[in-house]
Amino acid sequence: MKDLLPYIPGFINDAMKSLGFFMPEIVLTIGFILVVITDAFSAKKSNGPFYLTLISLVVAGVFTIQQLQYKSTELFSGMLISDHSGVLFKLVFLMVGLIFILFLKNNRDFNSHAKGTGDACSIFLAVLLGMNLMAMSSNLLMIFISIEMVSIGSYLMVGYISKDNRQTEAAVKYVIFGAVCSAIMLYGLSLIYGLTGTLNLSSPELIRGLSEVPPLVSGVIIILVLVGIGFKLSVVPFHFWSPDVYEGAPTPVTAFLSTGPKAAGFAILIRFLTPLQNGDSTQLDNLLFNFNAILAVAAMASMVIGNFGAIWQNNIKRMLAYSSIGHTGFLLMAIIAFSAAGFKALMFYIVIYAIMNMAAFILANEVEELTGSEEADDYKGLGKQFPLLMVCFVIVLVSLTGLPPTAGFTAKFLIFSSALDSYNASGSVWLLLLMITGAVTTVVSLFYYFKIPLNAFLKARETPYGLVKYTSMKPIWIILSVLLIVLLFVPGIIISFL
Amino acid sequence: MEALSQNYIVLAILAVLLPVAGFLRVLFIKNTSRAFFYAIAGISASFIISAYIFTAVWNNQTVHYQANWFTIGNTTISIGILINNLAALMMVLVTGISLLVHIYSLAYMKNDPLIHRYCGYLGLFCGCMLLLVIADNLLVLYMAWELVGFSSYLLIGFWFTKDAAAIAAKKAFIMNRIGDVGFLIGLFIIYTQFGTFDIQKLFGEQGLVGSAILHNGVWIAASGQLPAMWLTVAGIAFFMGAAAKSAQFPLHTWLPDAMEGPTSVSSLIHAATMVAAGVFLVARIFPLFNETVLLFIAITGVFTAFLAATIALTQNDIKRVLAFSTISQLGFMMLAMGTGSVAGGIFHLATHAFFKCLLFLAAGAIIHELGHVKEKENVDFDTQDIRLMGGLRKRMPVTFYTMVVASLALVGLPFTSGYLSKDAILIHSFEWAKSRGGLFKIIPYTALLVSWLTTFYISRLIFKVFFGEWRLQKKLNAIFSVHESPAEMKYPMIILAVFSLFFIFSYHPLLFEKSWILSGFDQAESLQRINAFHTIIPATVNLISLLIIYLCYRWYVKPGFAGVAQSNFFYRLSESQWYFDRIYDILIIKPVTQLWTAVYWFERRVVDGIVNLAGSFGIISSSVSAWVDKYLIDGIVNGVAVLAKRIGDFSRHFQTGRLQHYLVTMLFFVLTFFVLKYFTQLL
Amino acid sequence: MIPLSHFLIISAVLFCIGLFAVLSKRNAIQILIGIEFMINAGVLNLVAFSRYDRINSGGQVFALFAIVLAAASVAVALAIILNVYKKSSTIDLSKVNQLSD
Amino acid sequence: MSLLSLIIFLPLLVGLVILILPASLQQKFKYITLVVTLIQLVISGFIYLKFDPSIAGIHQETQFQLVEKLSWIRLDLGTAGKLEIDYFLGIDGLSMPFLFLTSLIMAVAVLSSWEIKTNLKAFFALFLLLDAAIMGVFCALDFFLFYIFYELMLLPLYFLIGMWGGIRREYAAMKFFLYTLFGSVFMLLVIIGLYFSVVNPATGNHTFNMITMMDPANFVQGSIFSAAANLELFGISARLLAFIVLFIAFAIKVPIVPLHTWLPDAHVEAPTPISIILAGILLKIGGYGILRVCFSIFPDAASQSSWWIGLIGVVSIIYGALNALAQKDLKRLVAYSSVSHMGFVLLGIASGTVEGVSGAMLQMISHGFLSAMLFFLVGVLYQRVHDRDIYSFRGLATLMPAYSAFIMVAFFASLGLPGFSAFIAEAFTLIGAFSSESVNGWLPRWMAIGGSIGILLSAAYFLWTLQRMFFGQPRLKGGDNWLSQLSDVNLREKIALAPLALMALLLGILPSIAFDKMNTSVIEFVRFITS
Amino acid sequence: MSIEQLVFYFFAAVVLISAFFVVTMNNLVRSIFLFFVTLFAVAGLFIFALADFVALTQVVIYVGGVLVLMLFAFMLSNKQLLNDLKVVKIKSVHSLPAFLVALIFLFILVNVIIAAQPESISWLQNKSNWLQPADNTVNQIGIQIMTRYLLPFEVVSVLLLMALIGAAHIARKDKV
Repeated sequence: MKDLLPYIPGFINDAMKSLGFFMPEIVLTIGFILVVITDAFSAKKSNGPFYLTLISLVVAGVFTIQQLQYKSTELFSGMLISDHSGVLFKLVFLMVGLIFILFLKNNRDFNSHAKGTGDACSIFLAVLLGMNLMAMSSNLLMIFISIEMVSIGSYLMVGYISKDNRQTEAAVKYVIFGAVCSAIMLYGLSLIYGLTGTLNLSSPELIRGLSEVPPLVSGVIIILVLVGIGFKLSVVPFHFWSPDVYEGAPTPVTAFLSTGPKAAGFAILIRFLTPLQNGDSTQLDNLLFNFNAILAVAAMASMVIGNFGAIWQNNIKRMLAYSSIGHTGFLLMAIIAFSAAGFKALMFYIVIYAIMNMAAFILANEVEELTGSEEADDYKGLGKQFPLLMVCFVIVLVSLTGLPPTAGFTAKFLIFSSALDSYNASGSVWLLLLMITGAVTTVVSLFYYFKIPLNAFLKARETPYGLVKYTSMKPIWIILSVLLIVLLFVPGIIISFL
Repeated sequence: MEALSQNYIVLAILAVLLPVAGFLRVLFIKNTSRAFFYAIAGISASFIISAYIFTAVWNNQTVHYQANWFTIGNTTISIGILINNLAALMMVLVTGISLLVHIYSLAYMKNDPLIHRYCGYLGLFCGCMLLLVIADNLLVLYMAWELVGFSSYLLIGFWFTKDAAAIAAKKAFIMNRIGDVGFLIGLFIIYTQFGTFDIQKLFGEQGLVGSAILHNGVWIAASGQLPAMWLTVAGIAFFMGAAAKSAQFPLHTWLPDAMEGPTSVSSLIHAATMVAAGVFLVARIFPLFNETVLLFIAITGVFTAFLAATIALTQNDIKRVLAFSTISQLGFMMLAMGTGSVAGGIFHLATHAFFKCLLFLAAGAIIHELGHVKEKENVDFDTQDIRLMGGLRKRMPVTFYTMVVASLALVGLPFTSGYLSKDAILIHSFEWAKSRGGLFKIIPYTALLVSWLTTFYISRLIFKVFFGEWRLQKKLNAIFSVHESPAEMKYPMIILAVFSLFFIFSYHPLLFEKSWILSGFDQAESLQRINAFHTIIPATVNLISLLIIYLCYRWYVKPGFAGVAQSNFFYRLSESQWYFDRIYDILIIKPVTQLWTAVYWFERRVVDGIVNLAGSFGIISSSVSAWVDKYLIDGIVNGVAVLAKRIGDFSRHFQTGRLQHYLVTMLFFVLTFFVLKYFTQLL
Repeated sequence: MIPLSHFLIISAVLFCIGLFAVLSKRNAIQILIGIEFMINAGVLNLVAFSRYDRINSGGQVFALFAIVLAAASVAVALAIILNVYKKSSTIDLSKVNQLSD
Repeated sequence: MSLLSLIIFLPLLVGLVILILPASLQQKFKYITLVVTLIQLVISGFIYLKFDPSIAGIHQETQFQLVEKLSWIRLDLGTAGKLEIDYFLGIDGLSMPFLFLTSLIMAVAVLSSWEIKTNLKAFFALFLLLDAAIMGVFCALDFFLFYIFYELMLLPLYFLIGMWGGIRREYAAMKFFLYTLFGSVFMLLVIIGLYFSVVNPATGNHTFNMITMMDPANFVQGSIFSAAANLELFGISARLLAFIVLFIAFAIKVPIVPLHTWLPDAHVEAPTPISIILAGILLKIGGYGILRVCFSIFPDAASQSSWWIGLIGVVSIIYGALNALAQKDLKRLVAYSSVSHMGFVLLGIASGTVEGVSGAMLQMISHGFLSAMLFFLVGVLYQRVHDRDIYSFRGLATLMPAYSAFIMVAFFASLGLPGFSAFIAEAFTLIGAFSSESVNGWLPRWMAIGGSIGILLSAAYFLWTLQRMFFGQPRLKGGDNWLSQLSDVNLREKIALAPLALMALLLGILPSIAFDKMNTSVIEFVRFITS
Repeated sequence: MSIEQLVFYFFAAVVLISAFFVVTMNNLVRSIFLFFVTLFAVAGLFIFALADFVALTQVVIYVGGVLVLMLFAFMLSNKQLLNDLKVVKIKSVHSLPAFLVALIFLFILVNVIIAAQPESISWLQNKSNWLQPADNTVNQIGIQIMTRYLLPFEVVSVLLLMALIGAAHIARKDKV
């Protein structure tokens, strides 16, 4: 008791100082509370929570953008670190969040949900807060808590509507799978703590402690932690849940899960790996193990399984789920080629990926609302009936494939660039294999992505759908598709932030 | 002089272009009525120009003019005209005969609805032929060479609605293409070795070809060197081109089929001019040929002559007899070339052009008139079958007499032009063989034999057509009337008959050496003149020829000749044209057809198949991956279950939920890593 | 004093028992129990190590948070399981397999 | 805005305009497109006249003409240096002829688009997009830009084949797309590798400038594609591997045996205007790419692999021709003849001689005109009776004399009749191939002789078709019904065909109009790659 | 062996044996009650690590919260249970792969623990940092939570609120 007394003022001061860097999160928290309160006291169909959420997003966005200028700072006695990359991730989350909340607002499932969407807004804000914390965590405890926060929120969002047994099934699979993974991760974290005596990622004791034990020990422990992160990323072999969950979950939630938490997973992966990678590399190579080999195998497996698995699918959401596994593998390439350029490439890819994946799900949802089907076979002849929609869809799919004239190409290009650059420097054969796998799976991805235009434009349907109008998401998917083309020509508007 | 030369150049170009203008006209104007007028006007002008140039050039000067055509890399390819004795002679020959054939065609083609095309094609042919003759550049020569082939294709297939004509045209073009490939390979070698196509530079005095030397198996020229083999290859390649065009063995089979075209065309192109282009080519590039190639040419020539003559013996189609005769005579010319007598070859080319043209025109007159009969009497018979002719001497006297003159020239009896040129070749070949001795003697003796065979088949033709009774009437048991052909046809024939006599070529009826054409060319190889040959050979040839003519008269005119046994092997061999078409069919066409069928099969089944396999690779791999996703999980579990069955008995109850499949698999992978880690650490 | 490794081994055994439950049980609630065992194993580790960390008490605090989070997850998981039961009338997860390739 | 940008972006802009215009105007779209292509034709004609033939280009940036260089993307990538992507256009003797070819073929393709009846708006918008992309490929000197245009061609083609094509159009479109993408994805890797291996000496940044990539001095010491470092990947020299990858990417377009099987399918299934563009221009992009990229950037690897390329060329010539002989479908026959004719291009390029490369260039241009003409003619027939089977027709010459005349011109020009461009082109590729052994020892002589067999075979299949379909007594599968449908070529078709025939003839008689403009470049190119 | 050790191993034995039975038990209700025993025993182990507050929390949250929740859930989801408590025979431990995976995991983990030599980890050697049985951990944890771990504490509150709202939303009946 006495031992601690001298530290108390310091902690308090530190906490007070940190609040200044914590504005976006505070805003989100306040928003969360306000939404909870409003929801409790307003009618079920009230728009209040929605607008409150929107406002908190915007305000948080303003604060976050301000943070871009700040230097990297430790907050709350090393619980968090506010640095440039974290802020970028937070911006991505906000962008995804903004699209998501609009998507949710205009989604038929959510609108017709008897219990209202107010709770969804509050859960969403909490998840967003969790994601922000994930991006900033520099402490094992914070990592655990923030991941749990995002996970629990995600389980709730998946099971939110539970309109049929498919949705509940998705939710239960997600929750059990997630709980197992986080339990394994907790066990790993406890051992890291045991070996190093610290929870702080940036502390030198962490590396020292890990390098004192035999590589078997550190390797196993780190892998145990990576299970939890891998689950968030849905990287092979922790991907099994994602096709089922993505298929079963309400479409806006799927769109959100495949972008936001995934990006947060990358943020935390970088946080977690950075001390391990940036340590004394010679020592690491000797004492720890070669992460790159493991990550490379996982990345290649993700690309292969994701892309090849997607060919098989007829359900568009399931297909996109597999494709997002493939994209994760591709993104891992940038992690492996970790460097300044690699980070920029990664960020750029994540932004573009978020836009295009969101857009893809929005478009798939649009088609679903127009035709009532999620099956690729039912896209036959849609190009004729809904030219604008399908043209946008094609742009998005082209971007997902990574072909010009879309930003998806630039993104892919940058990843390849960083990989090759890193290869130039290191000569690691893994990178070469990764690039080849990436190139091959790009071709493969054409098979399934182009199933949609193939059906929509090249095939005809006997009985066209009745007269239906686009939902109010129309301006959003148009903007997103156009953005994908515009960003090819002026990638600077994103890159200048990086 | 310079200015005059300029005039010749313009004139020569005009001579080429005027006939072609007729062709261009056809492309745009479908008017048939005045087609002939323009065509004849064009060719007449061309003829007059040619004659004018001839008088100026012959043994006097060489007109050579060049302009840059295009530059490729650092090499400038020129285009130009080179009119020397050879070219000038050919010009006159071509335009003169063309003019006559044009006039002849006026009547011959009168009723054809497409005569404007006919005129156009003829014009194209004349232009290209003239270009071929005056080109100073092997590349241009080659172009003209193929273009005459093309116009020949058009003309053979002129009656394109007849399948036989269309097929014959195709055959002619493709066989010529085979030769052209040879020609082209020759061009490659020339260009690689000398870097130019200029005929004057290559083959003129102190030309590049002449000054190139063979040293240690290397053929060294100023601008490059090749292994010596390529000199021979070049010679043979060029000769391959010449052989195809001049219907030499083994590329001769297109010419008889080419008789499907109008007879006037046959006479102009497939007897007098175009087919002689091969001989012309050999003369143009003569310095290129080395001993080996020359011998090759000589042997090919004499063999072709023999082959064609034997075939001509038994043919019943009047045009085919003449066609084989043409091949045979072209063989003679080649023989002359091969034995080094360029002059003799060209001389025979000139004389042969006239009398063979005449033979065809006469045959055409007969066919034409019989065609009238066929049309008028509305009976169906083959107008070209000599078995259905006979006794036409009285009915078509002009045709008869002119054709006899031409036949005599072909046989080579004194006082005809043929006598001179044929003797030139025969005697020269004997002298040539004498100087070499040994087996080389087979060549002149074969030539001798061929000239008797020639006598036989042409006599048979004349006697069968003009003497005796008209077998058609007998066969159909009716009376038909046939009369002399109209003036447009008659007069060209008469003119040609005059040109088949000796005085056009030499003032001395019996001594070929006095001929002015021979004096226009250098004797490539000076052989020892053996006087005995100059008397013995003509005498022997002619005496025996007369005997043969008598024999034929006895056989074909006098009754009582039973005919040769048609089952005789030699007869069948001859009649079926030595089975060449059949052999080619079996040896070349069938295998090639099978080849392409096989290749296409390969394409579809294998190449495309592999690709489709690769394409379905995606599907296969996806099924693999789906298999991984779907069955590996089950599979591992089931696999372990099978193991469990062997251990215990509770495997039947083995049922786990799917979510747990996922977890098991996931952990399985994690464990795999752990185990790996564990064991690598132990290592 | 109890040696640290004994704690660790006990926790490892507990973890694996939990894991076994998770992998083998078909009843959703039993699976949850398995997960709780795994979490408890982690917590046990933390607590055991925390004995040597008087100043920061990182382990104990972490353990507290872990317990609280586990409770929250269980609450959410049970709510979802209840929903599954409502829709599918079963809590046997091996029968919940509509979503698959 | 300079001419090159104009020629690229004019169609793009008009394409957008067409998208915006109401569908009620759709009958006008073809005229709008025609006008655009005609303007392009005028511009490229002007460029042709203005082009200074005495400047070589190839590997000297200063010698390119109509250069436009704007910095486009500048990204600071940290350790990977600054990303330097330029909007860099320019032409030299190797690219200029293709501009003219493209404009002319595009105009003809528009004229043949009259047969398109459905969804005109989309068709012409995609058409113009394709037009812009192709122009861009020929003008781009920045590899990144080049790649973008190169890939940009794929999409419109996919839809143009897939939406307006024949019965198996989906299969054909997908096959085409996959093939080309397969090549180009790996090309992207090589491009990035080159980017990291090369620095712009002026700025010290890595660069995508193709011209900079051609100078070995600009390669970073020890970088992956540095000639000096001579690194190995999978046991092969990295430069050779990169060359092979790029070569395959372009060779798929050319196409070579055995990567050609997309071509018959795509050509047969594509609507006529697209067949025309495919055969007339797209295939040339492969050849152009091999010259501009493969050989220029990796001359050392080129000399190592020329024997194989030559062999591929000869095999393509003969294999394509033999397949053409076996075809019953006229369009398929023409497609296989393309394979055969493009084999000459490879042979000529592989010879590494001035004659060979000039011949190859001319062959590309000539084949551009001729194959466009052939496909147009097939389209004319198909449009009338919806049949292309050679055995369904006989004696067409009687029924359609003008059509037959055009067919004759196209066939004979294609089979290399002197007087037409193909002859000069094929002759000089073969001469180049033959003399190669003497000049630089790249190709053995038998390849030239092997290639000349192709000339013979091409005569065989074209003449056979001519004889089978056009000669003889008229006899049609469709009977009297067809008789009334088989009208002769109309004025529009004549207007489309005449310039093609005329160009083929003109180039055959006056090859200097092409050679003069590119000779300096070709000489420099050959000097550059063989030195 | 001291009393302390004896009691410790007793608790340890209770933990493992009861956990084992929880897992292998066929009867779900019994296994849930056994689970209660396990949790208590684990709490006992916590005390041996001088974490009395954690032990208390364990008992309160798990026994008071989780276990009751589970029972409720089980009973709500199993109407038959109300009729017959025996029910839901879980097909006994016939899942060999699960068993193998767990076993190998155990093998690896034990190996890891032994390889790590926990007794000799360097930071553990600082005896001044050891907790003493006399230390007031509740007090200490209280200060820590309000200072060093302030942020997680606050965040967890948000998390719990979210979980509460969400779980309530999902579990409640659809009514408009």
